[in-house]
Amino acid sequence: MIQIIIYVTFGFMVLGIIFSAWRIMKGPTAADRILALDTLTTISVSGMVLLAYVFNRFIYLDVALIYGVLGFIGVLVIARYLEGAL
Amino acid sequence: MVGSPILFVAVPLLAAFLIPLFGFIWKELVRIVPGIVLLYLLILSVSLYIQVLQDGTIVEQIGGWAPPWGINLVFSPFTGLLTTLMLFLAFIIWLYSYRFKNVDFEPSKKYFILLLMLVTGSIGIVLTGDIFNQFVFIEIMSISGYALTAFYTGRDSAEASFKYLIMGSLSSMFLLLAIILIYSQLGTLNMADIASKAHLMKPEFRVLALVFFIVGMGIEAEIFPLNGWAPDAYSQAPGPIGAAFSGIVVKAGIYSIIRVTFTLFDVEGTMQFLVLMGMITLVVAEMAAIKQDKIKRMLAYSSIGQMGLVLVAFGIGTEEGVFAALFLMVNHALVKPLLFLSASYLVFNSTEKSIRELNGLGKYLPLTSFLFALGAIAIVGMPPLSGFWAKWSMLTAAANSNMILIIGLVLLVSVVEIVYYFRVVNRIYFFKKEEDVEPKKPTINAMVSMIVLGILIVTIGFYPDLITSYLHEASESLLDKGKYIQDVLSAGQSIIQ
Amino acid sequence: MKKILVLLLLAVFGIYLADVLFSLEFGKQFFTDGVKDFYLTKGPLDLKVSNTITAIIVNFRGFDTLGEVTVLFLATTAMGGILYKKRHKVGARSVLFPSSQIVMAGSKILFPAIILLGIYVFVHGHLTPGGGFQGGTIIATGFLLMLLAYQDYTVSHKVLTIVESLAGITFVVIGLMGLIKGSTFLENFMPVGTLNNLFSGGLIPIIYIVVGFKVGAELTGLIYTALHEKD
Amino acid sequence: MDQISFDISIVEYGFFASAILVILVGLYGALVKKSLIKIVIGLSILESGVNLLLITIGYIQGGTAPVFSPQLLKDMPLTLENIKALGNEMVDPVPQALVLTAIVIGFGVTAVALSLVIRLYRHHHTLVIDEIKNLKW
Amino acid sequence: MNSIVLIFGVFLGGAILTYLAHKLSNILSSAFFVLTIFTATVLFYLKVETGDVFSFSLNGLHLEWGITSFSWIFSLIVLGLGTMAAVYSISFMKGKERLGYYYFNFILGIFSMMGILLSRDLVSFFIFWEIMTWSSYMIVVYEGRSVQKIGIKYILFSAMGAYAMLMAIVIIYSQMQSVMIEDLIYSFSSFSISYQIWLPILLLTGFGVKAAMMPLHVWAPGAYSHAPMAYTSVFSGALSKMGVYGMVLVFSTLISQLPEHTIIREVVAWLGGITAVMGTLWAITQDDAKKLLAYSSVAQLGYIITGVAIGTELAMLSAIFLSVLHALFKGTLFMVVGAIEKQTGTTNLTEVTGLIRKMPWTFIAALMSIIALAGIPPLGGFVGKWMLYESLIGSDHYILVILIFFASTAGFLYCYKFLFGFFLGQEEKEWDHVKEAPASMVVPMLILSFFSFLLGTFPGLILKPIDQGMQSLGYVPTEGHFWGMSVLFNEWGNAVVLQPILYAIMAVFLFFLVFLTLKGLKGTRYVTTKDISSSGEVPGEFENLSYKQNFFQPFLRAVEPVMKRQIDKYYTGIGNGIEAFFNYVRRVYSGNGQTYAIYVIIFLVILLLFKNNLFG
Amino acid sequence: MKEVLEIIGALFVLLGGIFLFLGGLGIVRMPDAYNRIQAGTKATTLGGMSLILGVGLMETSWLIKAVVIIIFIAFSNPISSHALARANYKRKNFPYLKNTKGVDAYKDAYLNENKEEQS
Amino acid sequence: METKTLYKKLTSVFLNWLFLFIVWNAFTSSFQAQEVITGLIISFLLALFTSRFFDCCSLRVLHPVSLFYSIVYVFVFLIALIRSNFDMAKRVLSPSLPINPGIVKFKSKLQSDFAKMMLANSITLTPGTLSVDLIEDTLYVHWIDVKTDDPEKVHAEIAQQFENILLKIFAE
Ligand code: NA
Ligand code: NA
Repeated sequence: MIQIIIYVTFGFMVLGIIFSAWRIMKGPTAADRILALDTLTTISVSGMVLLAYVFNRFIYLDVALIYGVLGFIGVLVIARYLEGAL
Repeated sequence: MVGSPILFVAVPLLAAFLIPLFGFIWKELVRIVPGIVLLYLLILSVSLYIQVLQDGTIVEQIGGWAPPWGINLVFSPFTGLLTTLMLFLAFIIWLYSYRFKNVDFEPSKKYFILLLMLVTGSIGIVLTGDIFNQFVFIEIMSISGYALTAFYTGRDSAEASFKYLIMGSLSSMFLLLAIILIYSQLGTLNMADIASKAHLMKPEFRVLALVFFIVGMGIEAEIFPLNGWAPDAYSQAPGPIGAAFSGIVVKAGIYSIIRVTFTLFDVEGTMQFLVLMGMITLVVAEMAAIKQDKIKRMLAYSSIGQMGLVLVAFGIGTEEGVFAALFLMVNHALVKPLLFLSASYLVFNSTEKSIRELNGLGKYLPLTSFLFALGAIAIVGMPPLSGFWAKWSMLTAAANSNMILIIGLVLLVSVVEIVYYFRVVNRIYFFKKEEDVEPKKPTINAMVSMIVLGILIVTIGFYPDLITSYLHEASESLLDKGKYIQDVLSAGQSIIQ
Repeated sequence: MKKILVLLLLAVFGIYLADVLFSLEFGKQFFTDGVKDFYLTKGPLDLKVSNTITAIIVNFRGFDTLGEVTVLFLATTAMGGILYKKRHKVGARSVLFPSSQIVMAGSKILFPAIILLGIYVFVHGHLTPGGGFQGGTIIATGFLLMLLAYQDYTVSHKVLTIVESLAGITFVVIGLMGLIKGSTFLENFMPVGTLNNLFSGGLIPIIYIVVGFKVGAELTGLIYTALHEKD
Repeated sequence: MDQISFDISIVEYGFFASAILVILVGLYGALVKKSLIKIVIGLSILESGVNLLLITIGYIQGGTAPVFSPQLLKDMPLTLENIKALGNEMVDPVPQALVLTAIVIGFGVTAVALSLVIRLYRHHHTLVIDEIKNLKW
Repeated sequence: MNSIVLIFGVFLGGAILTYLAHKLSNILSSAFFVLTIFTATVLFYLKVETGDVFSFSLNGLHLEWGITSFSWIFSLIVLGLGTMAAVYSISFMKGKERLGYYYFNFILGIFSMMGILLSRDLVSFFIFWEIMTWSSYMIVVYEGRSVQKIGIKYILFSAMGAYAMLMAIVIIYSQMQSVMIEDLIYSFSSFSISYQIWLPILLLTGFGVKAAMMPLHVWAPGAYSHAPMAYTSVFSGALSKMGVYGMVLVFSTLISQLPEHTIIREVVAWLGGITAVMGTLWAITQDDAKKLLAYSSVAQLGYIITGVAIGTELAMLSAIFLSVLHALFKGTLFMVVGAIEKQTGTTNLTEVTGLIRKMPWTFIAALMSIIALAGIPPLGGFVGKWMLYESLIGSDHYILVILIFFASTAGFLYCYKFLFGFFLGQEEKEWDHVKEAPASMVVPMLILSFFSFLLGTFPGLILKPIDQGMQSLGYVPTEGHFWGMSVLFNEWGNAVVLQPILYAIMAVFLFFLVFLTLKGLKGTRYVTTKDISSSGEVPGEFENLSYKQNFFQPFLRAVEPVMKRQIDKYYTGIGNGIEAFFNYVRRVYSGNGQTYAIYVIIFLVILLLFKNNLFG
Repeated sequence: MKEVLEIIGALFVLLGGIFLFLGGLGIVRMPDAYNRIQAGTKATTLGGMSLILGVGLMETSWLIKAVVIIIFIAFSNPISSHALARANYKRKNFPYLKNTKGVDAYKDAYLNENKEEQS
Repeated sequence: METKTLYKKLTSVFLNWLFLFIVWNAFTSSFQAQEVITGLIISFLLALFTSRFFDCCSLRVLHPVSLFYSIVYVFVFLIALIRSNFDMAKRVLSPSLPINPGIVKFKSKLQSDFAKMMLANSITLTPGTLSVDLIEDTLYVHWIDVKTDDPEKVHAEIAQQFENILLKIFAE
């Protein structure tokens, strides 16, 4: 039962990833791409947490957290760049 | 125990990290400390080398883990010779660089750190017994090289450095690929271990790994189609760095390719391949050299050519061949730096650095010019200077292996070499000075460093036996693969038992 | 034309590479007596380090790490050297284009947390999939956040230099103490403790902390240099 | 929630193939793109591809991260057998360690490359590599 | 200390001292210079005897120095001419730049030639050979920018020659693991047949360059004529003889061991003959005395090479004899030109004229040498050439005789041109101020010309040691020892009784000498070129009617087809081709970093595609 | 108790998955960057929070760290969205105005700021 | 140093320390003595180092009232978030995309930067709104379905509920 739920969840997430990827490629503005990337980051962080559960490895949560931090600051950098301030 | 091979890496690293702090105390320390470090290491190297010749190879296990598990440094008659040579040159180059150009404090601090690391990287490449560790040292050397190439703030130095960087990146990629292939097959990274297990690899993996190694290290060793970066980098880097490139860095590149072909794999045809590539490199480089109008660029091409010659000598594959290759390396390591160092002062104040500007400098900078001429005569292999004996060894080795065609070609190319070197010497001595560029007198330390090289060239020329026994020891050490494996792995075997 | 040539060349390269690699069975190990088994047993048993990767990076192949640290150090030095200009003014970034107040306020509270995260990562390098490099990177990211949020935020060049130098020196000195106290460079001379405790693994956490500081300082320096490049 | 097995056999060669593909894409970028920045990006991609391949080589079917965390050890005594048994379930740690080094080195090189690009732009006011060849022949 | 080492020490120490002394004062430097060469010469003849051997080991090679009775003969040339030229140099070089440099390289030149002669092994030989090459190069390019091309040509040919030689030496070493010349002679017959053919050819190429053998001679005219004359006398007189020395060795010790040696002999002999003819023809066309003498040297060396190549006892004897003589008279003649250049500032035969009364001693030296060169009895040239003819006829080389004879006869033309151009003819106001050269220049010339007279008259003086030297090369003692006496009072050879002819020729010569002397003493009147009335034609204002101008026009027109084939042009063509090719090749370094990266991938792909061929 | 928490957690996970999917859908379907940001941020934030909370409930010993991640997401996502929106505006991508009243209160502030910069 | 600034400084160090210590323990999630003590030390050192940035709040936030309202805020926020998501889902899934976007502005009564930021973040995550910029105390909000552009009404519509609670938490 739980296994099925997790499979289904992964399915949803894969769809979300596909949508984000499509937006990354489609654009049209840089902000759209970065937004999609940001979405992708959040999905990935969630995915990592879920995988940590699947593999039963607590330590993977750290990876997810750090990934989130790096993704967040990455978006800020690009946003600042898009503003023309860098 | 006079010391440990690890100090060759640890001490310069310590110094490199300390130098910025020293800069806060007294700025002059930034220049002085590297010299002290290099001198210390040179003394250490010589004493270790003497010890090694008596007691046999030293294998240093880092972290207390025996090979193949830990990284190890191998100080053998072969690597010890190269280390000593490199440190000697490094010290000479430091001596020369001390106040070479009065740049600001910040750049000069960086210059000395990078120079120290360039040398450390090269020595690490030679000493390490671990293939991935060698990759790390190659990177240390390369990054220092990139930065030093772009050291002068002019327009073209960045261009040269960028080319070097592109090629260097490709080089590291191929090295990594080779390491991946080897690891996937053998599960080990230790060179001796790889050598002893190489037969367990699937043949296609072995050959592909060899190809990747050749391409990757060929870039560092300046084999022909891979050496496009070299003339640019040599000519744009500061003079002493050009000297370091030709005297130290490229030697490390050659070493790594030799270690792979002689020790790691026993692939049929490698030796002939080395001869072929060396020959092509030699011929193309000399063809390019003859038409150069920038002095350092000419020296760079000449350097590439010499490395081709070294590869040919290694490719002969016999003890004599290796001996000759080492002799050529030693000769080149003494002569080419001399040429770079003296040429740097000859074109010190000019912006073009063209050969034209050497006209008539014999009158203004007599000693520098003389040393340049001496170097020119030595590098083309004219007796009675060191170059002759190197060439002689190489040719006799080839003759003993019945490579008559090679002899002919090498000699033919040497004629080309003679022509372009003598053209330059001609200009220095027999042309009237044209430009108003005021030649700069070398500083005393620079003069001393050049004179030391000059004296060595002459001494070896008149008395080659000064070094030949060491070269023989070294070449035997390189060729005895079984002993290398035994030396490195014996400690680990005892642990298992 | 060039494109086609390159594509052809790459096709050949790719085919050869794939040909060889596909002969490996994915997920299977080809060799029988590689070094990894040694690491996977010695790491937890002798060194009491639960993260074997850390054991390899800091101890078994600690020498590589020293080299790696050096590479980063060189990269900062190189970058400084390459971008050096005679009249280089530090802090010359314009304050005319401030960041948003929201980001500013947010980064004030995120900055200490991110630094703490970095420290957590490198202090626990031997227990979790972290370490000095990761932690150092996170710390540098924290500084990046501040540099993004505050146009006039400056990092003292001198402090960075001192931190990275001291960290590097400590690393080498620890190694040399191994040479003096034990018998070889970087040899562990501290008690190893119990597996999965914070205080375990002998020198490993100490080295990783040092690495964390060094990497943090170096990357911060790199970022700082890059951001201040614009003239 | 103990056993959730993921069957990766369908993508047996997918990891190798994608690593090779990333390598080739990176090489293509580095060899064909005209902009210095894009060349540097190409080199970075290339590097990622190699790193990916390195990681892939170390993968062992069903293996987890080589970290002997408390959750994993549970109440097992620390014996050689237990550790070995656990270790056999883990992916090869060596490539992971190597890849970390490779990444850091690659990062350093990229930083240097970008600073060189800045320098080149400062002098040439262009990023087109074909226009930056004062040194030749 | 071993005497040989001592002498070498004197040379080297002297060279360095001379160079350093130059920094203090020119006079001191000159003193050291002459003293060094004198000391070495004296020491050599006092201390060094055949059989003295100094052997040592270097770089794993057994090396030996020592003199043989054969090389002793050449030492006469080197040290004799060297000493004279050294003395001559002092005044000649006065006031010129870089004296220290000149002296230094001069001494090294003499030193290296002695080294060559003293080497009993091939490596020492080669080392000294190379020192000789670059030290002489240094002097060839002494004049500076204008001689860059000439210098490069010289070093290029020398290097190719030297490397051919080195290749041979290396192969020899690989064959017998020794570099001793005597070992080579001993084991040469055991070499494979292809080596037996190729090794001599390689060696001959090396020696042929220095001996200016066609087609390797192209460097010689330029180099001879552009070095300072004081050195050219050594250069052409002694240095080129090192080539001859080597050739003699090769022919007498190696080629003679070949079962099929005639082809090589024929080819080289013919090359020598052609060299003689062409050299002569080219010499005739020259208006510059230096060039003229340079080409003449090429021609003379041609005779010598022919003799060496034929290699019969008589031929060899004549060749070596001619070598000694050539050193004497050509050395003198270059000195003469040098003296004239020094006094007048030019060496153009069409400009300088009527110096006979202004430089009488120089004239006498020139005259004696010219006569010796032209082969007029009783001076040496005649004896040598006659022996050569006889040996050629004796070995059935009739066509070669004709060639050599033609060259010899045609040689009169340039001899005359030289003599007349400088010394005879109208005196012109322009040269009023010209004085005799300083004594330190005149005396060496006179000494040398005296010796060429002496040896021509009493060839036995030198033929006897030559004969002994040849014995050390394996020749049997010359039949009957009839060279023991002077040519004047002996019957010449077995077949021909020469005295009547000899006396007749001598009578003509004496008459000529007396006539000229009387004429010279009487003095000539000053005229200008416009004074000449020529067959009713009124010469135009700008027409130079001096008959030295286009003197041999008709003759030249006759030989024009031969002259057109300028070997130089072929070399230039080849050189340009090579250069263009090099230029093309180096374009692979396109300057585009990306292209270099593509090379890497191309290289990789080539390796991948051919990995099975390359790596088993 | 444990089973109940697992079930609840699983439901949270599923809910999170759905919202993550919706976030993806939102950024595909929405007509301009601002609206995409709105859709993306809200859905993924909630989705991520829910999913991670779910995992924390399923494995209670992980809850604290899960909460840390949740708080981080809740805190950082709106900031990054805001930064992106602002950057997009500064790149002169004004809000979607077709078929609307064209309310844009920010324009004046933006123009003022630009003026300051130029002076 | 003035007492007031010293007090302020100490406050921020203390709060920072507390904050970091909590975060540390959340990171480690193990309450072993080693970890806790290490955490105390590290967070203190780090608090000293970073305190000059940590000026979000005064000691007042530790007052029970503030803490109570903080919890209230969390619930209000979560409810708003869930509402907003369903609202968004409705919009996204409906074929006609019923939207009417625009940027509106209003003035916030909040004083501290941190409080304003919290408000802005909350607005971003609540139905149909997205904070575009905050200049002084004016907040510019992208509204997916603009109902009014009068700042007062806007304020009442989208900010009121959060602002009230935030005012209580930060006691402004
Ligand atoms: Na977001
Ligand atoms: Na995010």
